[in-house]
Amino acid sequence: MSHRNGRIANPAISVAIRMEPVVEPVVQLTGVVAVVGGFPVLAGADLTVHRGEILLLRGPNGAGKTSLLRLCAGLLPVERGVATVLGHDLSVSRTAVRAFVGMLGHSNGLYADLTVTDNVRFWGATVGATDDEIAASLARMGLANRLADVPVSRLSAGQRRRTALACLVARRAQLWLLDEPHAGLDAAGRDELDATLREAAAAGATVMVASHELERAGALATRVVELGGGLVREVPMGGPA
Amino acid sequence: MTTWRVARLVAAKDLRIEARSRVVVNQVLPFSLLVMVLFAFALDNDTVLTRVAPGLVWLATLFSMLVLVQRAFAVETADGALDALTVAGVRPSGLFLGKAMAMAVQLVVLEVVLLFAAIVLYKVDVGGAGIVLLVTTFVAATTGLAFVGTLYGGLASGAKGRETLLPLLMLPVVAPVLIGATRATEAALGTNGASPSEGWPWIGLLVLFAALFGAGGTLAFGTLIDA
Amino acid sequence: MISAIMSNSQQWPYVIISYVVTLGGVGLYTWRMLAKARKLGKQVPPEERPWT
Amino acid sequence: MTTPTAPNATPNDTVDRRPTSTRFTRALGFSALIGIVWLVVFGLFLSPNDLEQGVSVRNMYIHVPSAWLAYLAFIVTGIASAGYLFKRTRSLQWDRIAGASAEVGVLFMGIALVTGSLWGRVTWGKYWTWDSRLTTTAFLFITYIGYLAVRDLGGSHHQRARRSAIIALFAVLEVPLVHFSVKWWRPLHQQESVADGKLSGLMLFSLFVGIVAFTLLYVWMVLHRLRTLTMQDIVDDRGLDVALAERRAEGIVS
Repeated sequence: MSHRNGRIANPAISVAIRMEPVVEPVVQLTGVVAVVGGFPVLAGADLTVHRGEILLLRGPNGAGKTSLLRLCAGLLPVERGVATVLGHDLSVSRTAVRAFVGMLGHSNGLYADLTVTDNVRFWGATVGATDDEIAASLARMGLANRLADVPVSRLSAGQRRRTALACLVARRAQLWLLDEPHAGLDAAGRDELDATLREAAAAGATVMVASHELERAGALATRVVELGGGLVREVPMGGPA
Repeated sequence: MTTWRVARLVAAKDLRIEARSRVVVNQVLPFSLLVMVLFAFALDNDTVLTRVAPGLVWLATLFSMLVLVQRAFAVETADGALDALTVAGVRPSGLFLGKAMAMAVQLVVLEVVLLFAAIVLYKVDVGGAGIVLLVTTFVAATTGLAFVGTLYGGLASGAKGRETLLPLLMLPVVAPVLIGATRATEAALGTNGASPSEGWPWIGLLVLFAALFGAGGTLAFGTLIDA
Repeated sequence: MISAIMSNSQQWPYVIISYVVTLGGVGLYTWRMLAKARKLGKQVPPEERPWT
Repeated sequence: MTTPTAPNATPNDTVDRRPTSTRFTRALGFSALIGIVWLVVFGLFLSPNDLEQGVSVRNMYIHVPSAWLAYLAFIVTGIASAGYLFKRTRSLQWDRIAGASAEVGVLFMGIALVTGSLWGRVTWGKYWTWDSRLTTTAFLFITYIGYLAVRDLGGSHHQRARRSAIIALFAVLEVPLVHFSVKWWRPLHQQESVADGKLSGLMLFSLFVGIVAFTLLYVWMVLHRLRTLTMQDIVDDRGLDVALAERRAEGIVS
């Protein structure tokens, strides 16, 4: 690891996206129903997301925010309706889309016994990231310091969240799906997260964020939708928060 | 990424986790040695012990393997890493082969330690003509066990009651390995006057077993872990 | 074929138990299966059953 | 299946009391019942004692048919699982056939193991012997109990179907491996215990009655079980429509 002890001077260079192939719209859902354990978590959701958007999903607990993100990542089967993500029809195959999607769920997906660097290297390697790109991802989330060689099991919740975000950055995905990404992060971490997401969108990624922190995420978002009862409703910008 | 590169990546990751956590060395190995000592208590007869030593080595391997498989998939499910691997579009075939490779390395270490335990505790003689057969047996049997362990471990990993489901599914399937590896090891060690030439047909069975479950697991793993 | 090692009168209990186990097992399973079918039948009207 | 309809019952009552019955299954069930009565009459009373085995030969008339059926059931499960996995024929019906057949197969295999060891106790003097056929049967029994456990793991119908079909095919793979490894392990296995040509006409006829009766019984049980499973899936699916409506209403309120 060449950058292990050094900091990257300009963090703004660090968010890179693998753009091939370019597809519009990035996400298109029509009447999508998804079922978990017999319960319809999505009850006929319609949604279109375009490239470069930062979309905020809001709504009460159990509205279907997490499920919508998991469906877009190809984790939930489409029971009814049509879901097309990055040009792939999810009813046909839920696997093809996955190489281009990065997801941060409630859990971090980290290996507790491995160090921060090990984790980021592993997740970066799943998309063939170079050493430089991995170092940049660590630096982007402020982890290119003494934390880099600490096992994840010894980190605080906020530091783990940062590590998971660094893994996500290293994946250079086209579609970023984040479930409550601000939860557990300290103030500096939140600022870095927001900056990272803006950079990603500017670089051509599409970002979908489910969040309870409406003020924070609302300032970040370019568009807001409201979920309720497994359905999606458009919220006009500048409308009631 | 090709299947093979995923496999190497996943295997290296699993072995690094073991190198950092030492769960197998500090917990599974002592457990398997304890099993060997308990066999001696239960059988309570030196001649019998020497005679049944090959079977006991493989039986202890199977029991320890249950723990090993649970551990290999607990690592993946503890913080949602298996989900993340699925989202990341990591090829399931590569994931299967990688986890099986890491499992095989850990199993071989375990088996060698158990063989030494048999030499020390059960007065087993190793050496001479049977050594080639012995090494071949270990390689072939371990490969088959690693494939079956990964296959059923992956299936059970997302399930409620996985601790009880795994032995129910896995132990009947590995019975041919237990029989084949035991006979081949007996032949290699000359237990009961067996000669190495009697062991080679069993190697055929072990190789066939490993090939069938290796191929089947590579094809089916993606479906089995898709929760 | 190995000859029987018991007299005929000693053999009868084994035979009877076999028949009882078989018929009892089949009967018990059938009874439980049909009870379950009856319960589900209340929720699925005849016109929805593909076989009617 | 055989009880006549009570005179004051409307036809609808009959349908509700036996929702998985059709004219065909009633005829089938009736034939199976007649067959079983015949089997008991021939097996226990009309057929003669064997010259060497004595009375215990009567065990054969139920043991052999149940073992035959158990294997038939698992072959059906294997074929139905392949039918599901093969894309052109993919249908949940295959999956339900596989499940119904495996369940009935486990029942008959349990019966075959019990009657077999009782028979063995009489003829060989021991309940169990490490014969390859016997051992394979025992392993198959455990394996299919595991298969039924996998069917209950949850998830959507198609997830259940895919997972269990794969496990069923691995179980099919396991049968020859276990069989041959046990055979090589203990080469001196028991002689074939039936059908070595010494059976008298009436004995053969009793065995024949047993096989026919049990096969009819198997088909009857699988049909009923299949329909029960189908109703279960229908109930689950309809639950979805109700739940969907409720779920959408919850969205409108908020």
